[in-house]
Amino acid sequence: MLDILAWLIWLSTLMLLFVRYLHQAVWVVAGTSILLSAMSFVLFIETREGGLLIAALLTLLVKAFFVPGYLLRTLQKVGRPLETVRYLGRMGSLLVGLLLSVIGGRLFSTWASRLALGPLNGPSTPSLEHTTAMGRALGGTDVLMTVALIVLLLGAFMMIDHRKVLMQALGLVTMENGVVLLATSLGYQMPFFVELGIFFDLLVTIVVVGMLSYQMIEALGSMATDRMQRLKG
Amino acid sequence: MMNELIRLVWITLAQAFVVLFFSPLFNGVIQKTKALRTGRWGAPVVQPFYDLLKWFKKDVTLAETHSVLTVCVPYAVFTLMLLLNMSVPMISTAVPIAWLSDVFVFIYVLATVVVLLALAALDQGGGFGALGSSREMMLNFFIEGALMATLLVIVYAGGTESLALSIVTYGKVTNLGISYFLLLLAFFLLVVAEMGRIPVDNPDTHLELTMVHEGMVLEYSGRYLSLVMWTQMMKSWLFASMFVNVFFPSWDLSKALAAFLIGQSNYETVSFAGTVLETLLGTIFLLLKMLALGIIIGWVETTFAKMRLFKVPQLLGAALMLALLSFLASLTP
Amino acid sequence: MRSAQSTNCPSDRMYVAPRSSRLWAGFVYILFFMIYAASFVWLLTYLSSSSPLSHRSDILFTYAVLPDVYWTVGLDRLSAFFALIIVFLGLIVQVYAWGYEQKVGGFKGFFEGLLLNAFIVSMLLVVLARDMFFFLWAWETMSLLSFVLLMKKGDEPAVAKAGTLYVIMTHTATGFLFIMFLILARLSGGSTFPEMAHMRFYIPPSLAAGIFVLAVIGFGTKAGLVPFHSWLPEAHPLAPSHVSALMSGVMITLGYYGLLRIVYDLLPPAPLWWGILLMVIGAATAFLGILYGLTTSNIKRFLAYSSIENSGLLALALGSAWVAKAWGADELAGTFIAAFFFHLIVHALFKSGLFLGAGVIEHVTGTLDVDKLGGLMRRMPDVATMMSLFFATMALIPPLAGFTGEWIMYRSYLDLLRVSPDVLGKMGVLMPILVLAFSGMMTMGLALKHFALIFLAAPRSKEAQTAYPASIFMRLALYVVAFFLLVLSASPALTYHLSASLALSFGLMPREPFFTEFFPLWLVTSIPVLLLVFITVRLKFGRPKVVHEPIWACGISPHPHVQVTSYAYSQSLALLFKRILGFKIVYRRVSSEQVDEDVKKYVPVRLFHQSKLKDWAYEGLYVPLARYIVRASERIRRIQSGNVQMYLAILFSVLLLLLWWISPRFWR
Amino acid sequence: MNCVLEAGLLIAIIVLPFVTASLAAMRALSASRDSVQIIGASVLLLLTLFAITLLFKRSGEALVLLPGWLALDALGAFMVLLIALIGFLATLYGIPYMAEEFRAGRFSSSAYRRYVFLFHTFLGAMITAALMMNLGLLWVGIELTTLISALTVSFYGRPTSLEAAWKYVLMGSVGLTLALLGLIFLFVATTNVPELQGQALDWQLLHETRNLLAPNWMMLAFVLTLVGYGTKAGLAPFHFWLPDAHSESPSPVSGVLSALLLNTALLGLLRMLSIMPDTLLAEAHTLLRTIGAFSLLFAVPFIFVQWDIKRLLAYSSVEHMGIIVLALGAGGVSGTFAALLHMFNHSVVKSLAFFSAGRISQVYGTKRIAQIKGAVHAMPFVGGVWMLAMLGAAGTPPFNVFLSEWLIMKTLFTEGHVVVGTLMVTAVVLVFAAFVTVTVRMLYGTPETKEGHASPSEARGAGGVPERATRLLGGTSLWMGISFVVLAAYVLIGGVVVPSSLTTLIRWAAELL
Repeated sequence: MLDILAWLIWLSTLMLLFVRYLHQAVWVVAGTSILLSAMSFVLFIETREGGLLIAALLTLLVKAFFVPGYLLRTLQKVGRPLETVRYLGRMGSLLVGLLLSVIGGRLFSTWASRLALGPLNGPSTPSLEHTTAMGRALGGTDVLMTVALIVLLLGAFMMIDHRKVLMQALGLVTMENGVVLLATSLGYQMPFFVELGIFFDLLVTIVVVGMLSYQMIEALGSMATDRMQRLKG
Repeated sequence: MMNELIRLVWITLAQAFVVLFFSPLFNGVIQKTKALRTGRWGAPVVQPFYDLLKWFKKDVTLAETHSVLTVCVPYAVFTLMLLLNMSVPMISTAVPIAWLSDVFVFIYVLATVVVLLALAALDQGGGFGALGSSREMMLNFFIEGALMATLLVIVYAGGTESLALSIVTYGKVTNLGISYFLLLLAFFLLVVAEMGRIPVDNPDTHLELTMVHEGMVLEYSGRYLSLVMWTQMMKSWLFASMFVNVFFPSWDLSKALAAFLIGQSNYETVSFAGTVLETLLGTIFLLLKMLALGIIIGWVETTFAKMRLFKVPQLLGAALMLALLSFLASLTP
Repeated sequence: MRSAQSTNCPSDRMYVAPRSSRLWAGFVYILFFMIYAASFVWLLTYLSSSSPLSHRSDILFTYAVLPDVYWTVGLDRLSAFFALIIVFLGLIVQVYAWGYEQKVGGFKGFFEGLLLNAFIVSMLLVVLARDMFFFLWAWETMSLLSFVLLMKKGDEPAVAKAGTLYVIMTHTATGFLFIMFLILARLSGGSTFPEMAHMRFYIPPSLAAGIFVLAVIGFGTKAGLVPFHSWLPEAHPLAPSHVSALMSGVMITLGYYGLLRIVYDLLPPAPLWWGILLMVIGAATAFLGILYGLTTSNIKRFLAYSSIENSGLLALALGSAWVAKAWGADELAGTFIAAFFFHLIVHALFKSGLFLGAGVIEHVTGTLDVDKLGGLMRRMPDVATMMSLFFATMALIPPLAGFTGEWIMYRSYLDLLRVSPDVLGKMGVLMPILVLAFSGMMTMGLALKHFALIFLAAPRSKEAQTAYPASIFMRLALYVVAFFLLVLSASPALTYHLSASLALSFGLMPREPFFTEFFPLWLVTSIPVLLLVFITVRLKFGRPKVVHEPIWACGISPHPHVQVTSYAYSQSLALLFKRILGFKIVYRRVSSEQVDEDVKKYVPVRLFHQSKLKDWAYEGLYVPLARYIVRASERIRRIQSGNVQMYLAILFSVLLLLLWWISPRFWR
Repeated sequence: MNCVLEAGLLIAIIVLPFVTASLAAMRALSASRDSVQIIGASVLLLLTLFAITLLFKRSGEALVLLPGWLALDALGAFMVLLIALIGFLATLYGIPYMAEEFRAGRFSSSAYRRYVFLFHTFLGAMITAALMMNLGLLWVGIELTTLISALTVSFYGRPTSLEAAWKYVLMGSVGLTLALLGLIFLFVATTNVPELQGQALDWQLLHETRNLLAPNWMMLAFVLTLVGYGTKAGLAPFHFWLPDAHSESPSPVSGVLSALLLNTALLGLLRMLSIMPDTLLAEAHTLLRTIGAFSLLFAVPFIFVQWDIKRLLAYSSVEHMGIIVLALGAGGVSGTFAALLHMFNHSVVKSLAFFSAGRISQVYGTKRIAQIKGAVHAMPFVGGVWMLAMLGAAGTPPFNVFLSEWLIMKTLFTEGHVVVGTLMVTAVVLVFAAFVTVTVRMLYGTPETKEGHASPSEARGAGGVPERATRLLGGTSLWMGISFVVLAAYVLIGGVVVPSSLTTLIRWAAELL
C-alpha cells in the first residue's frame, strides 16, 4: 500500500516535468499533496501515533488546499493560462527526469536497503528496525526512502530546468515533499512544536512566494526568469 | 726631528715649484710636438706660461647673472689641484701632504674639482657653459669609475690604502707580468681622458659641437680664466707624472745616484744635502720621462681623430675592463 | 598678518590663516615639541649611559589587548638609536610645519597637526614594539598614517594614483611580513621577540632562508629596494615636504630596523649567501635608483630617487657585514655595521634637510619643477647656502659627513678585498666598490645639476622671479639641520662612536676610526693655501676690474629660456643608459599658441620634447600583474550571471561534490 | 522570584520587537512613529544589557525560560547583544534615512508603515532564533528571518529589487530545505541514544551526548546543514543571492542583513558544529576550512572589479563570512573565540560601511562607484566615516577587524594550517588593494555635476550634490550622526581596547561550544 502510494507520488512528480500550463502544474501539486497526506494517514492507521494524524491533516490543509488555492488565485489574476517554459523542452525534461529516477533509484535503493537492514558502521550506528516504532511497522522503508530521495532530486532538477518563477516555487514544494516523505520513511517523530513550526514556515514561504510572483507579474508583466537577469557581477 | 721638518719643507717647496712651473711647459711640449708633426714651427714651449701671465693682467668680464660662485671657484679649484699634486710622490719618495693621498680621498677631491668647475659653468646661465658642464659630468662619470678600478689595482698591489706609498711600491712588485702591461694601457687611456686630449676631447677647439672643457670655461676671462686653465694644466701634469712614476719608476736610481755622488754608500740615511741632490736628480729624471710622454701624447693627438662624444664611454669602458683584467691577472700567478 | 583678499599669484601663495585660528594647531606643535625634546635628551643619556653590551630586547611593559594578544613595549640600544633619529626629525618638523601649514587654521589645522604627530608616534611605536602583533600593528598604522598624510592633496589625480600605489604596495609587503612572523611564531611557539629569540638556533636552515627572503621582500619594500621600489618615487615627492622628510629620512630606514631585528634577534646566524643576496640587491638599488633620477625635473622626485640609492647603499653595507662575518673578518663586519649606522644618520639629516628645503622652494615659488626655477641664490642666500651644504653632503664632497660614511665603506671594502678567500670573492668585492664609485659620481652630477638649476643663473619663470622670503620657522628648521650636519662633518668620530657602540651590541667590534684627523687637516692645509693663492694674486695683480656683460648667446640677446633644462643637462648620460632605463624620447611639433611669446622669436622650429622613463619593475612586473588580476577577475565574475537556475545548479553540484567527498563512509 | 524575573525578561526581549513593530506601524501612531521606534529599540538594548548582567552574575550559566526550548546561554546572549546593539543603531540610522527617501517620493506612506513593521519584526525573528535551544525551532526561526527579510528586500518594488528578493527567497529556501534534510539525518543519528528519546533536537542534551551519536549520519547531517545554513550565511559558492539582496534593499536593512542575518545563519552552523562527535571534528574542520578559504578567495575577484558600492560591501561580507568559517575550521576554543570576535567586529564595521555607503549614494543619487567623486569635500564627515569603514573592513590596523583577523591568522598558523593561512593573508591583501582604490576614487577628485566638472567648493551647491549635504556633519541628521559616531568610535578603538565584559562573554560562548 505504502509502496504504491510512493510510486504514485513519484509519477505525479514526473508529471510536473511534463505539464504544459502552470495551472495544471498547481493541480498536480495539489494531487501530490493529497497522496502525501494519504500516506501519513495510512501510517497513522498502522502505528496509531497521534503526530501522524496531525501531519496528515496539516498536509491536506496546507499543501493540498491552501497553497494550491493561493497559487491558483494568483494565476487567475493574470487572466490567461500561462505556459511552462523549460530549458530542455517537455520531452527532454521528461527524459532527464526518468534518467535521474533510474540512476538515483539504483544508487539510493542499495543505500536505503543497507540502511534499513541494520548496523552498518560501528556499534553506534542506528538500525532503524529496532529503534523506531516506524521501523518496526514498515516493510517497505527502502522503497519509501528511495522514492523520497528521487523526489528530492527531481525537485532540484525542476528548479534548474524551469524558466518560470512559479514552477521554481513548485520545485521548492516538491523538494519539501521529498523531505517530508523521507522524514516519514525514517520514522517521523519530531517534537510537535517543531513539526508545527515547519508547517507554519512552509505556509509562509508559499505565501511570500505567491506575493512575490504576483508583484512580479505586476511589475514585469511576466513570470519568466529570463527577465530577471539584471543583477550581475 | 728638526731635520725631518726641514726636509719636508724643502720637498714641499721643490714639488710645488715643479708642479706650478713645469705643468704649463708640459702643455707647451705637446703643442710643440703637434706643430712639428703638422709641419709648422709653432709657438715656443713656454708659450702657455706667457698666456697665463697675460690673462692674469687683463681685466675681467663676467656674466650679468653670475653669483659669488663664479669668482670663488677658480681659487678653490686651483688650491685643490695644487694640494692633489702635493699628495703624490713626484720627485722623490717623500710626500708633502700625506693625509690627502688616501686613494679614495684622492679620487673624491679630484671629482670635487670637476664638480666645482661644472657648477661655475652653470652659474653664468649661458648655453655653452651648460653644454660643456653636462658633457664633463658625463665623462667624469666614466673616468672616475675607471680611475677607481685602476688605482685600486695599484693600491691592492701596494698592500696599503695610501696612493702615495703604492705609487712608490708598485714598480717594485716583481712578477706582475701581463697585469703590468694591461694596467699600463688602462692608465694611459685614463691619462689621455683626464688631460682632455684627443681622442677624448680637443683642447684647441672652440666649436660647440666638440668642446667639453673649453665650453665650461667659455664665460671666464682675466685672472679667473688663468687660474682655471692653470688648474687644468696641473691636472694633466698630475696624471702624466703619476703615469710615468708608477710604470717607469726611477726612485731607486735617483736615490742611489745621489748617495753615490755625495759619497755615502748607505743611502738609507741621506743627509739634507743628499735629499736636495736626490730631489734634483728626481726632477731631472721626471722631466725627461715627461718630455717623452709629452711627445708621445702629441704624436697620438696628431695621429688619431677625435672620437664622437658618445663613443668615448666605450674607450673608458675599455680602460675599466683592462684594469679589471689586470686585477684578475695579478691574482692568478 | 597678510590679507587674503588679493587674488594675484604671489599673494595667494603668501596667504596666512589668522593667527587666532591657528592657535590650536600651534598648541599641538608646541606640546609635541616639548615631548620630543624631553625624549631626545632622555634617549641621548640612555644611549651614552647604557653599556653597548647590555642585553638586547629589554621589555618595559606589557598591555593585553586580548587575553593572549599583547602590546609588548621594550627599549634597547638599537631601538633607542632609531627612536633618537625619529624624535630629532620630529622636533624639526614641529618647527617647520608651523611655517609650512600657514594656510590651514582652526580645527583642520589642529587635526592635521595631530595626524602628523600620530605618524611620528607610530614610527616610535614600531621601534619600541617587542612582540609581533604590536610590531605589525604599529608598522601598518605607520603606513596608513603616511598614506593619509599623503592624500592631503588627493584631489590631484597624480597624488591619488601615487597614494593608492603606495598604500597597496606597502600593504602587500606587510602581507609578507605577516606570513613571516606567523611562521616564526609557529616555529618558536611564542609571540614576543624574546620568546622567539630563544628558539632561533633551532630553526632549520631552509626555513630560516624562507623567512629571510620574506623579510627582505617585506622590509625591502619599505626600504625601497629594487624591484620593490616603484612606489617610492611616486609617493615621496607628492607628500607635504615635512612628511616627505620624515618618510625619506626615517621611514625607509625602519625597513632596515626590521631586518636587523629579525636577522640578529630571531634568526640563526646569517650564512654567506644572505649577505651576497642583500649586497646584490643593494648594488642594483643603489645604481638603478640614481639612474632613474637622471631625467626627472622635479626636485622632490629626484630626492626620492636619491633615497632609493641611499637605501641601496645601506643594504650594501649590511650585506657586506654578513659577508665579512662569514669570511671570519669580525672586525670588518663590525666596521660595515658601523658604516651602515653612520650613513643612516647622515642620510637622515641631509635628506630631510633637502626635502625641507625643497618645501621652502615650493612654498615661495609654487613649483617644484627645476625647469621653472633659477636665480634663487640672490633672493634667499641663506636657504641657498644651507641647501648647498645638503647637496654637497649628498654629492659626497670630501670633508663633509656624507663622504666620511662612504669612505669608511670604501676602506672596509679594500680590506675585504684582502680578506676574501678566493679569486671569485675578490672579483666579487670589486663590484660594490665600482657601484659605489659609479653611483657616487652620478649623484654628484645630479646634485650639482639640481642645485644649479634652482639657485644659480637667471630665473626661468615668473614664479621664480617673484619668490618671496620664506617663513622664519621653515628656515629655522633648515638652520638646525645644517648646524647638526656641520657638527657631524667636523667631528665624525662622535657619530662613529655611536655607530660602533651599536655594532658592538651585535657582538661585533669595529675598528678604530681612521678619519678623526681628516677635517682639521683639511682646514689647516687647504685654507692657508687658498689664502696664499688669493693673496699672491691680489698682491701681484691688484683688485680685478670687473665688467658685467650679458652672456654670449650667438649674437642675439640672451633670454632665460635659453638656459639649460634639467633633461638637457643629463641627456647624454640618459641616452647612454637608454636600454636600462627603458627610456623613450618623443618629439612632436606643437602648435604655435602653446609656445610662449618670448620663446617664439628664438626657437625657429617649435618642437615639443618629452622623455618617457619606464620603470621596468613597475611596467614589467606590477602593471602586468594588476592587469592579469583584473582580467582574471572579470572572467570569474561571469559566474554571477544573474541566472538563478545556474546558481541553483552550482549549489546542487557542490552539494553532490561534498556528499561524494564524505560518501566513502557509506559505501564501505 | 528570581525565576519569574528571568522568565519575564526573556519574554520581554522576545516580544518587545514585535510590539514595537506593531505600534510603530499603527496608523494612529504615525505622528510619533520615530519615537516609538527609538524607545522600542533602546529599551530592547537596555533589557539585553540587563539580561547579560544577570548572566554575568551567574557567571555564564544560561537563563532559562522553557527548559530545552527557550534559554539565553552565553552564545545566545552574545547574539542577542549584537542584534540589539546593531538593531538599535540601524533604527537610529533608518529614521532619517527612510524619512528622506519618503520625502523624495520613493514609496507611499502605507509602504513606510509596512517597512517599519517588517524591520522590527525582522529583529524580533532574529532574537527569537538566537534564543531557541532546540535545533528544529532554530531552523524555523532562521527560515522566518529569511521570509521577513525577503519582504524588506523587495520593499522598493522595483524590478531589480523583486528579482533580488526572488533569488533570495528561492536560494534561501532551497538551502534551508537542505538544512532540514540535515536535521532529519541528525534525528536519525540520535535514534539509538536513549537519553534523547522524545527530546531529539534539544541542543543541550545533544551537546552532552554528542559522542554517542552515530558518526556517519552526523557527517551527512553536517554536510547538509553546512550547505543549507551556508547558503543562508552567504558562503561561496552558495552566496549568489547575497550581493543582489544586499544591494537592492534599503540601506538600513542592508546593514542589518550583513551584520546580523548572516551571523544568525552562522549560529545554526555553530550549534550544529558543537554537537559533532569528537572523532568527526577533524573532518568537519577540514570541510569548514575548505569552504571558508573558498569563500574568502572567491569573493576577491568580485571585489576587485565592481561598479556598485553596496555589491562591493556585500562581497566583502562573503569574504568575512569565509574568514569566520575559516576560524571555526581552525578548531579549538581559540578558533571559536576568534570567530565570534570577528563576527562582532565585522558586524560593527560592515553596518558602518553600509550605513555610510547608503548615505553617500542617497546624496549622490547613485550606487555607481564611477559616478561618485569628491565625497570628502561634499560630505566630509560621512566621507571620513566611509574611509574609516572601508579601511576597517579591509582589516588594516589599527582598526578593530584587524585584531580578530590577526587572531584568526595566528590560530591558523599555530594549528598548522600554513597554506590556508597564507591564502587568507593573500586574499586580505588583495581585498585591501581593491578597497583602497575604490575609496580613493570615491572620496577624492572633483564631484561631477550636471553641468560637468566643477571644483569641490562649487559642487556643493550645484546639481549633482544637494545643498543639504553641505550642512554640519555633511547633512547627516542627529540620529544618523549618533549611529555613525558610535560605530566609528568602536571601529577606531576596538583594535586597541576590547571591553573585558565582551571578551568574557565571547570566551564563555566559545567554551560552551
